[in-house]
Amino acid sequence: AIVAGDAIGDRGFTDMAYIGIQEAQKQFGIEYKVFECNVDPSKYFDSLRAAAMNYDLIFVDPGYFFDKELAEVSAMFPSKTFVYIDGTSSLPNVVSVPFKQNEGAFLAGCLAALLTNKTELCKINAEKIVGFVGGFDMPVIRDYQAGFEHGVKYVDPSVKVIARYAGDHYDPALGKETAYSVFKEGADVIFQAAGPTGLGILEAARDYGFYAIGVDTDQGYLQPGFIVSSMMKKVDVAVLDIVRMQIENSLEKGSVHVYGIANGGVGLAYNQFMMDTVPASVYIEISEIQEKISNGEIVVDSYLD
Amino acid sequence: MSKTYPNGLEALREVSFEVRKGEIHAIVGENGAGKSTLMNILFGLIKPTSGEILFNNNHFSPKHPSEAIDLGIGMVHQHFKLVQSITVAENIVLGMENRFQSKLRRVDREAMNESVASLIDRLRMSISPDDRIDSLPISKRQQVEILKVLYREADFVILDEPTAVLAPNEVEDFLEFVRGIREMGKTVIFISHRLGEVFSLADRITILRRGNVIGTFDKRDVDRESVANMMIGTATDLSEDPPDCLGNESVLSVEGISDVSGTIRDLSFQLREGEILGFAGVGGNGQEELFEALAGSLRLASGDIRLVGSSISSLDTLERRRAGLALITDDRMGKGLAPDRSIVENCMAGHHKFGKFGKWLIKDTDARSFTESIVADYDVRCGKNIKTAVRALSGGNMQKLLVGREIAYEPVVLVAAQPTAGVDVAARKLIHDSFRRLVKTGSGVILISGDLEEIMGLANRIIVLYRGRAVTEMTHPHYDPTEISYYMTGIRGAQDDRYSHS
Amino acid sequence: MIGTRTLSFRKLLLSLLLVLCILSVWALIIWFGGESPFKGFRYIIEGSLGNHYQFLSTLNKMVPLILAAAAVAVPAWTGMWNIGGEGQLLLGAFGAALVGFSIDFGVGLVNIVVALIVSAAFGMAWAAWPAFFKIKLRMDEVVTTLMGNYIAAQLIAYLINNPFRDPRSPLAQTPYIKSSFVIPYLFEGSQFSATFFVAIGMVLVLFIFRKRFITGYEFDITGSNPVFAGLSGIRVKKTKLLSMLIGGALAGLAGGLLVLGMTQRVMQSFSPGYGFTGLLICLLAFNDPLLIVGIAFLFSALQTGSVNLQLFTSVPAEISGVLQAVMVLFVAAFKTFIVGRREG
Amino acid sequence: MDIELITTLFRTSIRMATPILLASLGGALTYHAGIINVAMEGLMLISAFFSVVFSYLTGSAFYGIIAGVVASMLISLLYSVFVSFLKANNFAIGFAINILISSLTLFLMRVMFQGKNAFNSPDIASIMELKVKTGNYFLDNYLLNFSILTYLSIAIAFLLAYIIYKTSFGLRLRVCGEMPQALTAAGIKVGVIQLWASILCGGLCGLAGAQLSLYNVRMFSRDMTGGRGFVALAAILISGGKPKRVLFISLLFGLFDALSVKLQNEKIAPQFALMLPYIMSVVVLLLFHLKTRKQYGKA
Ligand SMILES: Nc1ncnc2c1ncn2[C@@H]1O[C@H](COP(=O)(O)OP(=O)(O)OP(=O)(O)O)[C@@H](O)[C@H]1O
Ligand SMILES: Nc1ncnc2c1ncn2[C@@H]1O[C@H](COP(=O)(O)OP(=O)(O)OP(=O)(O)O)[C@@H](O)[C@H]1O
Ligand SMILES: [Mg+2]
Ligand SMILES: [Mg+2]
Repeated sequence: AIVAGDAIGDRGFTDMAYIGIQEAQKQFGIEYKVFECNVDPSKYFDSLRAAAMNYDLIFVDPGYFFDKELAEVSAMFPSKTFVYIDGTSSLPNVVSVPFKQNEGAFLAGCLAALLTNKTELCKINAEKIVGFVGGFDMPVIRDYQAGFEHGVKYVDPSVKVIARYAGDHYDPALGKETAYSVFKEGADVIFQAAGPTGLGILEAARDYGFYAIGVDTDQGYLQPGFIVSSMMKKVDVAVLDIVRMQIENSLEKGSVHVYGIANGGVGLAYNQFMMDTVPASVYIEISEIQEKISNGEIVVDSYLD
Repeated sequence: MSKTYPNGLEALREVSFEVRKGEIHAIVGENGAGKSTLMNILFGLIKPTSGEILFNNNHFSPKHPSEAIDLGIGMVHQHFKLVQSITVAENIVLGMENRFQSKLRRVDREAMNESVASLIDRLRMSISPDDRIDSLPISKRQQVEILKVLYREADFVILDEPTAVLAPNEVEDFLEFVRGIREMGKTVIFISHRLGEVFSLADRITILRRGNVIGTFDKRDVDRESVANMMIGTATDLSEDPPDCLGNESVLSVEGISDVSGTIRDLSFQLREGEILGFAGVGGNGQEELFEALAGSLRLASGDIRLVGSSISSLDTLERRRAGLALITDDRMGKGLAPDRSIVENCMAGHHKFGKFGKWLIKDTDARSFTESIVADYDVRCGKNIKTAVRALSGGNMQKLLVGREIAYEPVVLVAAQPTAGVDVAARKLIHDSFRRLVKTGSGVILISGDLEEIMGLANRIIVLYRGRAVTEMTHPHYDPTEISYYMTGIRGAQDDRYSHS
Repeated sequence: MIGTRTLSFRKLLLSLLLVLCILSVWALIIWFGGESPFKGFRYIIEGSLGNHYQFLSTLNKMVPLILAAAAVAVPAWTGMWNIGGEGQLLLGAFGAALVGFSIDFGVGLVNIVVALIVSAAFGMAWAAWPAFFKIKLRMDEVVTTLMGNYIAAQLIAYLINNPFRDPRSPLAQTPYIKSSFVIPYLFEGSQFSATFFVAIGMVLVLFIFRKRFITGYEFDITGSNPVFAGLSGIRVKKTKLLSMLIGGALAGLAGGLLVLGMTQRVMQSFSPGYGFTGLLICLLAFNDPLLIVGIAFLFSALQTGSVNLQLFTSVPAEISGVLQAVMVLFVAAFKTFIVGRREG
Repeated sequence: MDIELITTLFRTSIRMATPILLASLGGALTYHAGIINVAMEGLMLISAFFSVVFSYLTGSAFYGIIAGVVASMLISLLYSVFVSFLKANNFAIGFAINILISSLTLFLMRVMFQGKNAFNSPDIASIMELKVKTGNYFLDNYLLNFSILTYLSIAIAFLLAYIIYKTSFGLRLRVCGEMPQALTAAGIKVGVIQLWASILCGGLCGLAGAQLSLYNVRMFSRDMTGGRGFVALAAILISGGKPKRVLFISLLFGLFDALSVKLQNEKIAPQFALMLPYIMSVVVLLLFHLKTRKQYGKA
């Protein structure tokens, strides 16, 4: 089962996990259920408990929503396996699946910094400014921001980053105005990490004519030609992997499975939309940087820990 | 016609009566007899439990006032139904203002004011159609209520206690004016507790007693005493004289008070022990302000108020009550009671500050017995249930409750504004008697009333208020009603005022 | 109010009709959601009352609802509208957490009592400024308390993101409170704790306060007719201020109990709208403390029940909101007929 | 300040103000009729949803708006039946309707668009702008190129000022709020006046929702009204329901919204900037009260 802190349709980790578990059902014929908590803390404990009573493998997505409740419920069901998505937990019957979003965001930052210097592209202006727009102001999102800023500075320290928050994950109109404001201040590439609010940001890219970088899923199809790439966090792959391990009886309680650039758990979406807009030279540079992260040459800044 | 209210109270019991075309038909009865209930049924405001109405020989059972209005029935309600923030003219034409719609559905103010002004002129009233209601004194508001009905050219006019708040000279004009309506061929139902008015106006009189019709009589066949007896069931003495127990000490002295807005100006008087001091005047000449100045809810610009020697000007209402003041307001629904709360809760109010029912916890039995004694002493008809909401009482019974509660303070000074407005003869006597008993103990009473008969029958001394000033003072037994009403209306005394202040 | 009205056959009939109406509309919705209504009802009932665990969960979820409703009710007695329960609750929760993670008095009970007092004080403070503006300047408290919610939400978001952030969590939240501040669960496998008795205790205190205390009586009179109250020597402004402060304290306490008894930290999206649900409950309950408990129970049962419904059927989770709204609509409408209008 | 910055602020203000203005004009009508309408949030949301659905299906923003307005009016009708005829408490019904619609739109989205909390598509037609390029900077940036609903809403503000204070319906409306008994005594049914006010309010909230989901953005997402209905309520209460003041206050709120985006930087945490619109609404109310207090002295 999946116990989701938010609900399906958040265009983020819940949707990704949902895709993963559907795929797992197709491949392995498992039974599953998604428990949606709609960010209501009073439902965390009950949902976890109900899931643990009825299912063997419980994805807790994202884990950090549930720290305390998970500690309580996992102790009540020592035989069940809980999967802590997007972080690490030291509880005995919990498998941890941390994602290095800062590494992915770093690549997005590199892409943005490289693009804003390519003034020959039609949407790129002379100013060396890129933007970041977040939804809720919270540490995970700040982690995206930190990775992004590090990436920008790594490529070209003279590029300025304007970072703004819409303060809400569910207000696309406000997201759009925030992006508009950042764009008007000179940013021509904007990275968003804002859930459904981000949909408004992507729309702003099209209406006002700048490049946007999507987040979590491959969002290129939403506004073709304006979304140069997306920074993906492949929760679906992780879910599928874990289910496979469980079925193959190779899943160890307490194990940690890191998803980062190295194993393709996070990274940019190299899709048709990117091919169409991004010059080959940029593509090559990004690949080189990605290699450096994989082999540990670059250690990306993080807002967390 | 029968009506049983949802709370089980049987307000009307198979009442039947008939009104002839073109007559003035008075309905009299003590408080709570069911007069207002009956009229509200006729006007479609409430539905009868059983019974039927024939109007011009047609069955008629209005579900909403609009149906009654369509048939030419108009009603002046006992409690005002005026909108404060709009003008006199707007209030009057409300519901018909679309007559004055000009281009673009705009209401043509001038045409509207003109048509209202012509009606006002015809009736020789002095109201401007452009005044806002909240700037008018009570008596003027009553006139607006009446104008509303007449404006609709209703053929059948119901007047539920229209004169209760009018000054004597206004009453006379008003009665004249009702006669005028009859001359125009209209039918009038007239409700009043003042039998004098009833006899000078009505052609026939229907007497209601506790929800039953006692009978309908031709005016020539009955006299005041017999009607009063039939209303109440016992003989009563209607003539009164002021009490005689004046002491020498001054209990209240007011020295040159003026309020911030200048409605009362430089008012001074003394109240002695055992004295009832009457304030006569046409409504709106400073009575309300005088009351509020004494109550402590009006800011004074100058002057001082002393209660048994010590100044109370800077005290708030609670501290004044502690010092020995009690207050009967003229607006029982708005200021004197909490209509949605029970009788017990209304009786306790104020007294609870004196530790009568305990300091922290309410002693239920004390509250109950206190209330029951007021209800019994003042004959408040509430069907024995002191937990019913005050709203369900008739106007007069509310008033008795209010008076009872205030006198129960055993105050040093009682300020009573219109203490018998809308009260029947027997209750009026009851209230007056309680004032007399009070002054026997050495207390003083300030009686602010628009009812000259009441003041002359009760007060040892009368001060006439005109435009916020004391224009004259008379002492019992040298009262002259004509003289007083000259002062009240500014025919006397006002000239001096005009000369000295312009 | 309630005491003065009598039960009659008509009222009984209307009440039955009300239940019937709600149930049939519910049935329709569940059927539309793709499940047989009877099965649907069975899951809802089992999910809320089915076994002692479910029942305790229902009781436990009543705690914030009861107090948030009381936070609206007490000011309503004096004629004040407190729409700011949400903000007051957040502040109260933060207050409790602040004490809980930063101080320690050594004795568990002292810790808990101090934290709860601080939470009530924080809630009270957040109700104080709208009350003050109302009394001094006659500023509409509906606007100020309503806006206060949004301001409080951002303020808390700032505090838990910056100065009081738990550095170990990727979520914006305060550090966990110390274990000596935790109000322990009473039964294995359930979050039910003594907080429930605190909430019920508060309700009883309020009930007695209103019916038996002089000040409670003054609240009622002030709410019913402030001009009259003033003429009777009641200090109207003080009374209104006091009622608002009590309301704020109750909402703050709700937040404090949630933190000490359940979440042990304040995180973003701490309240799923307790303040507004509390307002609804209070309105349906005529501001009456005892009825609040009854209606809060219904709301809470519906919530736990719909979690269960979602678990065993394909009916989507949103249905609980729809069911709740239907219940409120009908109860609010029938109330007029069953008990009569407040206005008389 | 730099002209480009002012222009950006101005354009954002106007765009953010329009839905609030439309909704608060609608709410002003019920306010005068004696109902404080807390259902505006839900009314906007249902309209935002149906506007998007119908704009998507028909490819015409006009039909989208119509569908949104009709949906919002129907819910308003329901609201009015409960509040004006069944005499239920307006706060209870209002909040219940908000919960109902918030859940209902999610429910419908799951049924219609396969489990998404947000729905967007290039096939959603957006509301027209008054698109003229005159070449004059001032005209182009300050007066032209806004949604046609923006111009309409300003016209409606003046129209309502006329209706409320000059016409017969307006008179009855105001009486209905202040002293309904007077209306009954004059033979006019209070419920009917309130019904009309509610339906008109529904229509205007419908326009507000359409503006939000077909112009400000072209999509629907869960609870996308984001509390704007309550901000509109604040605008009404602050302005006493007077349309011209409502216009002024709504524009002010739009400006604060724009500023809350703009002001964020290293020194000002986003939370404090985002608080601004709400703090300012309290401050505006405060200033207004201080002003009246000075005028009339202490009461
Ligand atoms: N809404 C109501 N609910 C219950 N009882 C009521 C209601 N209105 C009036 N009554 C009761 O009906 C009876 C008749 O009242 P009504 O108002 O008709 O008296 P009235 O003759 O007009 O008296 P007054 O001269 O004092 O105005 C009274 O006993 C009163 O208490
Ligand atoms: N509550 C308020 N807060 C701040 N400013 C206000 C407020 N009310 C009015 N104003 C200012 O006063 C201006 C107009 O006020 P005015 O009283 O003339 O409007 P109005 O009453 O709607 O006019 P009318 O009476 O013709 O309808 C507004 O545009 C605004 O600048
Ligand atoms: Mg550039
Ligand atoms: Mg009467």
